[in-house]
Amino acid sequence: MNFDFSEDQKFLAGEARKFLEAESAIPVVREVLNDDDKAYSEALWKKIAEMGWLGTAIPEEQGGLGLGMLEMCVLAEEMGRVLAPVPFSSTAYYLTEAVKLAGSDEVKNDILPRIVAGEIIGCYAASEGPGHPDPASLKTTFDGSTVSGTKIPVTDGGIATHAVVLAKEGSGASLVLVDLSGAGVTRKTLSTLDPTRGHAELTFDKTPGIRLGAAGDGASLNDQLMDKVAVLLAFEQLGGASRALEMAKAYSLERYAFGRPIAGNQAIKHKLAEMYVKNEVARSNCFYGAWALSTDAPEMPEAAAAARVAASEAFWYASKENIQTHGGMGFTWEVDCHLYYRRAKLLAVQAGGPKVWKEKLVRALEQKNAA
Amino acid sequence: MNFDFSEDQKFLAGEARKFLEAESAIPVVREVLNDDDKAYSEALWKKIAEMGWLGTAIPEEQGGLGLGMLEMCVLAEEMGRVLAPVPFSSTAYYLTEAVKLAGSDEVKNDILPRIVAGEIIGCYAASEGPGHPDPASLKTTFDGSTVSGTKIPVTDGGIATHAVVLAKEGSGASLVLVDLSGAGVTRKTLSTLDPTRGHAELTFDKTPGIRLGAAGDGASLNDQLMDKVAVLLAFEQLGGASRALEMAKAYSLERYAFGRPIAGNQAIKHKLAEMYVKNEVARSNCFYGAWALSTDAPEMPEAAAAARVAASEAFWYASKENIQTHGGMGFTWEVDCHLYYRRAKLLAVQAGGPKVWKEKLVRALEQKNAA
Amino acid sequence: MDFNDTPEEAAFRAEARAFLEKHLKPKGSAPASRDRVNMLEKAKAWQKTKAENKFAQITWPEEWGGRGGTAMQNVIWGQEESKFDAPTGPFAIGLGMCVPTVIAFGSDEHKKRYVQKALMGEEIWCQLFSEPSAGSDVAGLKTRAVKDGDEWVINGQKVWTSGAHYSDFGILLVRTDPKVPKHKGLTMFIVNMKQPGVEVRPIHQASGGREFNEVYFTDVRIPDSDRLGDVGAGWKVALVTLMNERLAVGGSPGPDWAEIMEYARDHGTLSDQAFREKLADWYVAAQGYKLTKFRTQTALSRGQTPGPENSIGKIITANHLQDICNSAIEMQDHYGIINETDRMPADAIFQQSFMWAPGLRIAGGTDEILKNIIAERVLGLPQDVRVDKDLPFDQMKSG
Amino acid sequence: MDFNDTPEEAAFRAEARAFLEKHLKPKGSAPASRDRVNMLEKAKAWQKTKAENKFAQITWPEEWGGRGGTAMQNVIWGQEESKFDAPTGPFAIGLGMCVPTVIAFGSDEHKKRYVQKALMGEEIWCQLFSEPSAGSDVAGLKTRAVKDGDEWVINGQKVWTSGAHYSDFGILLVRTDPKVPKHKGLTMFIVNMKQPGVEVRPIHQASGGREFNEVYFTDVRIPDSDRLGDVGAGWKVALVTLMNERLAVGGSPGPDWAEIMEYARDHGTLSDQAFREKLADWYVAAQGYKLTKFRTQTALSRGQTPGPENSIGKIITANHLQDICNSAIEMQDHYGIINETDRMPADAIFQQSFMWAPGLRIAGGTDEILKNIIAERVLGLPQDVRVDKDLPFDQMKSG
Repeated sequence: MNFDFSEDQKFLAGEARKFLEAESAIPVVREVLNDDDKAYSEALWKKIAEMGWLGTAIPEEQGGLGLGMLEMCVLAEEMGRVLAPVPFSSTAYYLTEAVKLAGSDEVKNDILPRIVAGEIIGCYAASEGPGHPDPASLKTTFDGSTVSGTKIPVTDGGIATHAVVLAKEGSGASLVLVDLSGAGVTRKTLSTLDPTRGHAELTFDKTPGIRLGAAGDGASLNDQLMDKVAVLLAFEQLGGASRALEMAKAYSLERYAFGRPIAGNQAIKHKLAEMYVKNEVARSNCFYGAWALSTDAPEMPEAAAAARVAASEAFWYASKENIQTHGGMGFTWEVDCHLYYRRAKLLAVQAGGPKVWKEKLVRALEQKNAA
Repeated sequence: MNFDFSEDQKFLAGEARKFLEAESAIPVVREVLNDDDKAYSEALWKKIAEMGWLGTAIPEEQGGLGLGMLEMCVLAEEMGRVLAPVPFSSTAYYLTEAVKLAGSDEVKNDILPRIVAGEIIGCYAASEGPGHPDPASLKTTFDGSTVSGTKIPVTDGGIATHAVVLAKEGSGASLVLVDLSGAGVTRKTLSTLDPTRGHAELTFDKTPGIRLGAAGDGASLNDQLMDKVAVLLAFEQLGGASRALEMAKAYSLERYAFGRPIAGNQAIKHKLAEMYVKNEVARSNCFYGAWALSTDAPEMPEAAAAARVAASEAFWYASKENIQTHGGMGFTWEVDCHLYYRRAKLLAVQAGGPKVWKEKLVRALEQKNAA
Repeated sequence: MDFNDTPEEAAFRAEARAFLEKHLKPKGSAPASRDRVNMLEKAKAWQKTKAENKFAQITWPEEWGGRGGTAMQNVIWGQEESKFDAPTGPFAIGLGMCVPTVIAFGSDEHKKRYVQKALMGEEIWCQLFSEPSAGSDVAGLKTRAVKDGDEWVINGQKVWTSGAHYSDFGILLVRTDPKVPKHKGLTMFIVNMKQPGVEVRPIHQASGGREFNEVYFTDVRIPDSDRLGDVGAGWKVALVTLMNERLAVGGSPGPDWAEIMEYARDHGTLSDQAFREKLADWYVAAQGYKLTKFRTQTALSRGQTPGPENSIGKIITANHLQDICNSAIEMQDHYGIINETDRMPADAIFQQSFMWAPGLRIAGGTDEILKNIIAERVLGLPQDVRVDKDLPFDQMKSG
Repeated sequence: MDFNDTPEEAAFRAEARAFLEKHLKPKGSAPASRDRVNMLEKAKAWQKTKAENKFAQITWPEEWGGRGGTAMQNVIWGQEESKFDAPTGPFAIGLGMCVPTVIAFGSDEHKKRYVQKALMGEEIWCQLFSEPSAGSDVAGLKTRAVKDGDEWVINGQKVWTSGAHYSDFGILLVRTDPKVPKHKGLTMFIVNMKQPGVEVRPIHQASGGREFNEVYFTDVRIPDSDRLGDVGAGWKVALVTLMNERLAVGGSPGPDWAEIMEYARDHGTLSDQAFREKLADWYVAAQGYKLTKFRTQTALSRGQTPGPENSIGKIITANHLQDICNSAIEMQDHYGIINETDRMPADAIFQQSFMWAPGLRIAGGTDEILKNIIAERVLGLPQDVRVDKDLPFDQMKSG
């Protein structure tokens, strides 16, 4: 039985934590929060690229570190803990994995080295309005060489250089790689519940694009891509949930009411115990997702979905009850609780909300049972 | 604003409580519980008939007291509090209301006076197997004069003299009144989760029956009957939930651990506060159901459903957390907690479980909104 | 059982309604104004109009400019006024909580000086109890008052004060003796909010808004004659203030089952059985709360004192609101993260209330405090063990 | 990251499996026996076979008849044994908790007299701590031991004792000094369960079964030489007993997501979206629990001490079980009330576990105690205020 990260991976986690606590501390997050014109921390992003993290799961032949998905999971958790205000997920999960999954050798050799070098920022453009985007009824179209249509919202859409676009092609759907410096791209900045991450509406008007994979394979490729992304996002959520529990614990120990720390009240003790239980359930499911992700296991659909469902629930509960534990202080702008509450919501609805993943999970269980 | 029972109705409640606490105390319930051959307390049933309660909502011309449904609600709550082991609901809700709703004058004049006199015990036979019975696909049939088929389970089916049977007639459904002394009736006693109430499987083989209402009106009549019954059962549930909270409160005040009553722990205080909130939500929704029931209001479908949903939830929570509050003692046969837990489940699934009523509620809201 | 007014109630309702129709527009007939300064002037004008027509304080005796009406008339007035665009906000706390405290504990001079002007809308009051380190445990407050001749010198900080920036006066609870147990060393004063040393700073809330304030007191001097009640009796005075909180008579805190049902219908997700079951639960809870208020009103209408059932209110509504908004956002999926009123279904009310809901679960008593209150005051369960009960305040641990 | 054994673990697993296959039938290959008397004989025989082959107590030193194995080997043994129809029940508590306490605190004579016989399945032990008025607060127990010459005279009552009716010996925690605070007046003894004055009565449980017992002690005499640890040190001894509770290695307490999913599929309710979402939640929780045990096993496999993560177990499984059974019954609607194994889907396992689940939420630590334990021991939050901490036991209030 070896159901844990390795010593090397834990060392990486430790180093990442030290780096991020120094370089992505809350003041860095608040710079982005408080400046409407700032969609990410450029300085932090540059340092992350210099650390080589963007190439963690990119093969050495394309300039990456050639490590595996487990190392990505470790980094994702640490990014989630500090609410890193950078397009890490957009670039290192969505764009990188889409190119690795379905890009031609030419595309891989073009894009991946530039991701490693920090020259490219990615984004994933699927949503077109309220509700989970259905590959069967997209309004954005791809005609084999250009994309037209509007995607909203696109996380990091305002700063990205390249987008992975889910578009209709003929009667099916395709995943299309779009260079956003191309013709016909319009970007509009959006206000969202999580101003520590940039969002935009992207409109394409006959913008050149390259299909990833075969025509009409988009729905299937998108499912595979979402499974991979789901595990990585789940680790970010797990990191956020863990940090929220730590915050609640620390505050409840230092805050006195009625002559003793509020942490001595069963109402607080049991609330934090609930957080702990949810976080451990999430951690174990995330580990299983990491195992499936790193081994291309056939259990990937249910493992990814379970990790995502558990981590979304854990982060939601921890972030809202962290505010509650802080009382009035937790409802001020200056205290960081609301940043976790905001991020919890963003991560929960990105790449499909809990309802979407619960349905995916049950479908996977049905198929397994039928097989 | 007059959203409460009247002084007269409250007086009736007080008298009923006194009577039932004396005549239907727990030893009476346990006589039925501990004797497999006993499906109800005959002595208590006789006294209830003598009190005239069976005629509460039966017009004076048929020998009843000619009071209204509000008085029935008041009695139902009191019956629920003491877990009265008698076929009150089967007789005074299901059979009485079915006959009042759809019986011919002849049927009314035959049946209702005998209900008042305590000569008739009713039962309601709809279920034919797992799942809520669907009037469109019943296996039990009515050919205009006889019923054939099997109903399982039938609450009080072992002791009833008359059954209201939901049966298929032609392409529709009908409600049929069956005299169980007629030909072709077989009864088999069933073990259930609530041995304080009798249950049986009833098999009909060309058993004579009289249709209540017109042929094929059964589905609609059944819906109307269920709405009425739902409100009355909700009051029984409310009574049970209120009693469970009282038990939990009393025990937590007298049980000491760590040198003080366990009622002083926030874990217990907040648990009981939750019970209280659920019970008050149930009470208010029950009142609204009572108002709709007593005034034949067009809001009846949503009022009945809301009362039923709220009361089912309240009794479920109160009964299970009452055991939990009692700790090990609560899990013994001798302590009464399990009797409420058992009854809570029986009342929750009788006349349709919570899922059925939630769906009815939302449909009613949709229709209201569409109108 | 019915939902009708008694003949007397119906007559009063008609009178109230006629008065309201004469002076105000029904809600929703014009877009809500966001003009804060003008709002204050309008509120003062409306208060004056009400006072001149004896609709300002329904239950106050006529001696103080009230109507001498019943609690039920007060409920009816609240119901009717809430149907109109009535600018009442700035006066709710002052006339609902502060001025009644002045009437109960103030001298004749106080009453002459303050009551009429407040009633006529000329002066606005705020309530200064909570502190950064004294929220659930209000009696643990630290703001100090030290006697200096005939005056008291105040230093300290209050927090979460509604309307402090436009208030003329406040009732201020401070510590006058730190050597005795915490409840026994408090005293209540009337404070002039416009005097030197009083500094009001808006609080930037987690939701982004700035509806509340911090108030800093630096060497603020209050004459002993502006004391309310005895020295050391401040807690007793404060309890009267808090008991005067008005009976809540409506005013949903945000979107409820009807709004999310409408959204789901418009966006094709009303057929989802999981959503339908949740909707049923929300409806039942919302109805439960609404109908419980009807039960309370019934008691008032019968001239009785309402039971404790109304205490379930905020526990239900605040969590409910958070859950509904969260569900609505999750139904919108990634799109739900957008927080722009002009782009979003229902003008982004789900998003905005999502950010407001955590505050509602805290303000005016946290979920946890409210459950304690139900357990102790309604069910009669024991109080929490109080380690600080008999300890002098200055020996209490405070982190 | 993988789920494979190390080569050493694989070798041990193969050895264990070969041994098990030689002696037992795989689970489910024959209907479970309900013959209680025979069960006891079979259990004794199986225990003897295990002991003779060094599979009885994997982690015990060879000196005591164990294998001197690792904690991971113990887990592997548990996993493999649980796949067979192994009659282990009667020995779980004795060898898991009682005898290790004898080894830790007993004299050489005790160890010679008791350990080997227990290991060989010749004598069965039970644990006598809980009392009617001392459940969550075990240290509040009242059973008295009074010194009389070289003997102690015991009077009192224990409760919820598994296996008391077939046990030969027990470890018994009693109060020897009521004049000191409760934890300080306790002493532990070995008691012969077959002696006069020991009366065992089965408890009729709320679920209908009678798996546990009350044990009454009337003037039972125990020689001082059968004391375990010092007089007054019983709580310290008891903590060692409780820490020896075996690492749970499987054994679901009843139907889980797979069973209810199967039921729903067979009865056409798997398409209900509300059910599907609940199913997803149950799966996630069950997996969370199962995978958390894998994490614990990983630590063991690496020779490390497991973290506190395993403490989440019973809180999840007990509530989970109650919820799943309740949902299954509600899906069956009125029919779900029937409790007959031959008529009901899944042999009425949902109905039977529905009645068992409330007990599971209490036995071995209530939900509330377990949350306190997580809060205090895992998260390091303060203990509850203990009003009885320094109070002599006989001055404590006990209702």
